Amino acid sequence: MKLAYYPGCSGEGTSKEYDVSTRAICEALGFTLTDIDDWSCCGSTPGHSLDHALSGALSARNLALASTMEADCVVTPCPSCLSNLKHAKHRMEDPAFKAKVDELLDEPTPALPEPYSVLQVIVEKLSMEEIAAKVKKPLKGLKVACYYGCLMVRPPKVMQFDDYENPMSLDNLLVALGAEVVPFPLKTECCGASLGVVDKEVTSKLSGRILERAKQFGANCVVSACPLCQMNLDLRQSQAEEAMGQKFELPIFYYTQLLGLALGLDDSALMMNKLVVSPHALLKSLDAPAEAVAPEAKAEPKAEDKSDEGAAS
Amino acid sequence: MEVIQLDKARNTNFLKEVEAESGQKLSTCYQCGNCTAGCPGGEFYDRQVSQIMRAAQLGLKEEALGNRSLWLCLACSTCSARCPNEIDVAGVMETLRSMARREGYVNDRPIESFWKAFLDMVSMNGRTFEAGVMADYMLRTGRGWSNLAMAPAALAKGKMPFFPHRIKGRKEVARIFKRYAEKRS
Amino acid sequence: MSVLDDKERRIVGFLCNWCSYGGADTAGTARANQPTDLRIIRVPCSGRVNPLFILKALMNGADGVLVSGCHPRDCHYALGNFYARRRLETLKEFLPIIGINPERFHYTWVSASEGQRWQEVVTKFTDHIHKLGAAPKWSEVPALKDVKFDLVDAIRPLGCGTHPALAELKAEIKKALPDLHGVLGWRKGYDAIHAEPFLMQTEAEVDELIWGPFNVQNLANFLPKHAGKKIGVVVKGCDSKNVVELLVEKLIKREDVTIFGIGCNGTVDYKRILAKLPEDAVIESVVGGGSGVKVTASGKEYDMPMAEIAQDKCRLCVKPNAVISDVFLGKPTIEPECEDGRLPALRFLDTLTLEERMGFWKGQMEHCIRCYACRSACPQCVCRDFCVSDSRDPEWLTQEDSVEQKMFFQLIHAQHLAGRCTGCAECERACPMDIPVFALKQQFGRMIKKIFGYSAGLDLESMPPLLGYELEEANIKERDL
Amino acid sequence: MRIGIFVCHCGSNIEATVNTAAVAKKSLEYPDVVFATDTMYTCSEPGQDSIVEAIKEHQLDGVVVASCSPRMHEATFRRTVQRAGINPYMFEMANIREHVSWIGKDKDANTNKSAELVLLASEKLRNNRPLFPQQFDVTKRVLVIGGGVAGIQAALDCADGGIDVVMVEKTATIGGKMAKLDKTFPTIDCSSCVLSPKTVDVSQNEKITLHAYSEIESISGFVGNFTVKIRKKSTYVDWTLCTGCGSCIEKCPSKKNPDAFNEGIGTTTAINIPYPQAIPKKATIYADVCRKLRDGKCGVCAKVCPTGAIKYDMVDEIIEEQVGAVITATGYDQMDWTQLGEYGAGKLPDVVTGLQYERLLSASGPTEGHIKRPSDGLEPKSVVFIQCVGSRDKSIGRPYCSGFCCMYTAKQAILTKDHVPESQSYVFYMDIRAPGKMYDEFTRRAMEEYGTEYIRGRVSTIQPHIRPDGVVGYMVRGADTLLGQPVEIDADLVVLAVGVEGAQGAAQLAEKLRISYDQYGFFMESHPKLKPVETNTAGVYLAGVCQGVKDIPTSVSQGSAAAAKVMALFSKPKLQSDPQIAFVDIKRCIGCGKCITVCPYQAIKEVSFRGAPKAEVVGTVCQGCGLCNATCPQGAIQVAHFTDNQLLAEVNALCQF
Repeated sequence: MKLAYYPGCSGEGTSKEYDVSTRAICEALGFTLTDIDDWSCCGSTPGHSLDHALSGALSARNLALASTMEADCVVTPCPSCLSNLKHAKHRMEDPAFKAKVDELLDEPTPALPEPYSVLQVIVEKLSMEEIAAKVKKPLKGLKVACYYGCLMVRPPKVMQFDDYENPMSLDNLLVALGAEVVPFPLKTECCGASLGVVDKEVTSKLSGRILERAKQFGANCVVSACPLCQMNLDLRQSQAEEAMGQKFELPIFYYTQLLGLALGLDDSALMMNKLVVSPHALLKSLDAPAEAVAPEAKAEPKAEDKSDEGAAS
Repeated sequence: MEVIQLDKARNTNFLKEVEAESGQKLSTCYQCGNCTAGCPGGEFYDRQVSQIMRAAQLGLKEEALGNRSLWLCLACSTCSARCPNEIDVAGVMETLRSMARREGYVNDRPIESFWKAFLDMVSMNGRTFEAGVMADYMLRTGRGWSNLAMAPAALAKGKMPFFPHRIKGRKEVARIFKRYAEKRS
Repeated sequence: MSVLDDKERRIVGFLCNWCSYGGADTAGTARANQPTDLRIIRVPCSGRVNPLFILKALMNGADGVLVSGCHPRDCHYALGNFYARRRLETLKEFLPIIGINPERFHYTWVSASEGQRWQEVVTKFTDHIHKLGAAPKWSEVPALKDVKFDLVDAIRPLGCGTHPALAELKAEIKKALPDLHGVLGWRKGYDAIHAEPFLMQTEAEVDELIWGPFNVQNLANFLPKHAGKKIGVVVKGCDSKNVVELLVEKLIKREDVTIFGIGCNGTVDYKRILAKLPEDAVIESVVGGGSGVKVTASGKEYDMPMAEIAQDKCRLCVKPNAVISDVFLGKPTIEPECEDGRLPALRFLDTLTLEERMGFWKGQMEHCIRCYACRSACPQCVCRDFCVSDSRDPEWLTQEDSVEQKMFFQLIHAQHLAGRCTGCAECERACPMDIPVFALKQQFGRMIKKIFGYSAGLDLESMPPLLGYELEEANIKERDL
Repeated sequence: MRIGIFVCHCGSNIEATVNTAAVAKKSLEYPDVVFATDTMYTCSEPGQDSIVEAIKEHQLDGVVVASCSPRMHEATFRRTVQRAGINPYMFEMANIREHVSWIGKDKDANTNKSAELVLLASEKLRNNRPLFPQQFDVTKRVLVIGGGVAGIQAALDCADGGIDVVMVEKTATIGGKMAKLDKTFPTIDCSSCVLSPKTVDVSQNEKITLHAYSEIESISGFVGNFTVKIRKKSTYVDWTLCTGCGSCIEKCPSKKNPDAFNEGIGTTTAINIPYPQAIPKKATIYADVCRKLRDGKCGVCAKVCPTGAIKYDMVDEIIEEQVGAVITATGYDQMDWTQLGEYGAGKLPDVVTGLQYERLLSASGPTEGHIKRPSDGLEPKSVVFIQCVGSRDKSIGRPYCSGFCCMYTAKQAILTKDHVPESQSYVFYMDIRAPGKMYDEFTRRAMEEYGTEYIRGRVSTIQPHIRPDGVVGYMVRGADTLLGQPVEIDADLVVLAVGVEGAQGAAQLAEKLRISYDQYGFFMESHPKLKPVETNTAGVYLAGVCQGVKDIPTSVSQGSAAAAKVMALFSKPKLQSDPQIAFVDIKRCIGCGKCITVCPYQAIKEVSFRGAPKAEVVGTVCQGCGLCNATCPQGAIQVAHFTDNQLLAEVNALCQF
């Protein structure tokens, strides 16, 4: 499957490891990514907070570029970018809004393609059985809290992905990879990322609560699909620890890193060392037992998959 | 607190503007408070979402626009997702925020400075660039030094390149901003 | 009475008593403001609404007609609206051919509790009718005169030779004759190009039987008259479809009828033969052979290829062999693999604007002499002496000689045949004034085909679509205004 | 004809926006109209008298009243003209109130429209013919569908009135939802103690035939003469032999099945009697969980049954009953609240429904009346009640108030304090709806005497967390809108007041009965105010929540009301049929049978008339829909009062080129 890829600005900076691992796993799973040529910033939260038409124009430029490519669909790893792109696409269905956006652009927009998240494409195009069958190194020993954040599923009418109160796509994926998924009631709670820079107080408290609850339910790491969430929970974990008065020491993985790990990709593709809260001790603890069962690893995840799914449902 | 002369203080045009701009019908709000209940920012607000909705319903402009909450809204849409009356509350908040800016209810708020810093960077380069945004923001506001504490970690991990990636079409992006600025003035 | 000039349009509503009339009451009780144009006629059920009421209103000056009933599955009479849905949808699809904008007719479902919905329906429909403006009136549109249609090419070879199986057929009929009241067939008529239907009851009469391009009459037409008797009939492919349809409608019994078939190679349009002869020529003999006939008239010989004289329907016929028969003789004619085609009049109408179509029919109806030959020729017109066009109760038509009355008779005929017409086009052949009345039936036919995928006269197990319903109609979608 | 026109002012209801005098004046120009006037209130006694007088004075033989909807007063005026000696069907109404004066303020347009509607009516009237009803016999037995408190009341009242009753109950026991309740508001009396005498009455009353564990297969016929097919579902126990001794239940090895009577709280055996006071007190085997029926291995119950009542080869049986009227009392079910992810989607064990909580409170329930939360048996000290779960919520398509939740929540809060004195209850509410007798006082008691905290606001989400002592708590995140603050409560147990909808299967039953129902499965009454017990299908009546949400006393009242309607119906020696039915012009009929094909009621049969087939209408079966009329090509079958000529007269009055 050919995908037009919108990496998003953070992929060039704070979430380089997300960008790199996304590219790697897509290749491993048989998706061909082609970057949208000369893509520009979607405007992020500041864009739509100031003006919908401005945000719409910034997103529309990129979707218009993508529409000229020969691809099955347009994807981005970043939920924040996705939210902007999708909102632009949906709002542009109103001719009055489209006119406003067109006024800001060099030329009127063509019919825009519908953008999707890389995650949605993976979980909807591949069955969990197919993914489990590709696992080389089951993530046994990882107790994961799946954190989806607010943008991935909300507002449901626009995002059209998964259950907006209790999404399960990451849970199912991680179970297929052989990890243990802990119950986690704060899956879609907001971490406060959009105020990260300007209001440390708000952000640390909201992030702190998420980390605290993950720890309570026995997680030894958190998995995220959002660069903003990941940065907040990882880079700012010390601030959250300060605010909550306790230590968490929870590595915050991108799901793409764990997927890559399970598929047996090189660390150069995973960039685990980019994570601020070091995952190395945790990952090391996995290695020993994993190697011991390696010969049967292929058959095992399936059986485990089943029992875990039963427990989760 | 003072007594509001409700018959005189109400500005029904304001209500109509909010409804037109947000596309939401505020009379369907029956003040159940679910937006307030689920709002992650609520504990930091000076006026709760449901109260802002009430103020807008009544056409009380000052109460609806003159608060800090609008600027603390995280745009997470929890309120919209759980509203029993299908109001896009987050959309109303965004509308009010935009109106507050236009009507001069906000000056030099740090968040707005951050947005400006961010968008200036996009306007110049076509993409953003965290180090630049941060520096600009701190210069504008004299705030944000707490973020510096994070900088070494980020730098150490190679997460903050010092130079922006400039795209070929940056002039095209800049024209978007230029037209936007012209239209607004 | 007239509507308030310019302020109102003439809009007629047919509302079922139980749901929509109640819904309109509910809207009133809630003081739901509505435009004043609509005049409501209360009926027990949307199933009571004969599509002809709607045609009557639209023909007589209504600018819009709205029918509203209970929601499907919620009919007070359980099924009425299911039937209504099929009939009204078919009508809506039919309307353009007579030059009426189908948007002037809308049908919908409003329950007794849906006052607000009723308000929306009335407001939107009225606004829409105002946008469309006043409906063109029959009295005002210019009549389209002297219309000539192009001859259509035949989709298969047509022939005129003596059928090799004729002798065999006669033998078979003679064999069957003792058990039958008689067998319907054709014999030579008053001149060589005219055949006439007759009932063979003796072996001598069987010897008079002819088969060939002059056997134009549809013998199925005579079967209901002999209902209850054992009777045989010789059929062309087209005739056999009417036999099927009569059987489907239980107007004749299968055990009573013995069907004899031979493959048909097409029949002639007499008028096309006569047109090739001098006006006072007397036809002396006709010899058929190969792909044409040789006519001798007033001592002169004329060669006429079938390509020039065949009936339009034969040129496009895809069922030249009997679709049902007890005795089929000779080799079946090769059946072309394509859909039934539009006859020239329908092709022509399809190229016209709505107003031109109205003008077309106006021009045609000016010639109509109200002889009802079309009705008499139609094998499915089984009401015979009890046709509503002649009746005072019900009084659908007056005896006034106006274009509207004459057109309305054609609409009655076409509507009664919707889903039942097999396309034999005998109505048009029989018309002494050459009015292409079959186009109306063919329009219904193709719409029935489009909506229900149904063609009449092919399947004994089938049911004409307008006498049935489905809980969920695959091709009928509820329309928004 | 001599037609009289009466244009009603309806006080100012019509007069304010229609010039009624002008309408009357205009109508004098219409054919056959010899008299026209406008009157203040035509339906009042003087108004009606003036019609009678005018008929006599002007020798009228037809009357048009232009006033409100015929659905409102057609019957009234038909009686009026009949009083003056005119056949009631020589009367027409023009609806100039609901369809004119109330929907627009343009007086000129309204006056013109009213005049046209009068023309329409009088043109139709000119084609009217006198009609006369037929008489037919009534089967004086009534079918009651549903054995909840409303159905029980209806059955007992009918039986008291001397009418034979057939009661059909879907489950194995009667008593309905009320049998599951612990106490009732506002009296806090024991629900089953109040109900039991009535259920026992049903079982002992010789006028009542009870078919429990049965469903309606089909209903045909018409008022006075319905034929009902009832499916008696297989219980695998011969109830004529079963004594209800309970030996089978004791010994049944399949014990871990969800207990439907206890709303899934606790478990039960594959063969069971739902609760100790069940009527009938007979055992039923549930095939899906019975080891013998599912796997063929077991048979313990047959071995221990002292009367040999167990019949593993039993099959469903269809029986037929003849009745003259039907009362539906099918009650309600809770909406599917597991679609609400924010409240745990049914996956949080200690988030229970109000009905489940009733079972936890009930001495006959799975915890024998001790409140223990399902996950770990902990006695809850902090209980949060959430109102309006799936009620007043447009976002999930449930805009309506479920009516009784405010009251039972107050009751449950009070009972919680009674059971666990050191507990604290919180109720999240939007509005308290307590308009019944002693109801508001009752909610005040919950607050004032029992210390229940009422918090005005919805709950956004319930999130489990683990307390420092390792116990799971439920963080209930809501808002106190009066305080203007988000609030959180760490609850041990959360009780949801789940909204109600029409019982499962209500829509299918409505289709069988040919009555209307709304999108929530509630049956439609004939008139929201004046005919709350009747339906639009003659002889079918409604009782209880199946018609709309209501509490126990109102359900009981409606049960009695439905019974009264049935008794009134049966008090007549014969019923009159509506003469607005189809009739055949036998001369015109060619016997093609198309009318027979389309008739929804099989009300037309083929007869032979002088050797030719003809259609004939069965007058008592025909409902007058007119489908045959619209189908008959030659117009030989016509529906009286809505004939082709009558409708054509209306069309022609409006459309004349």
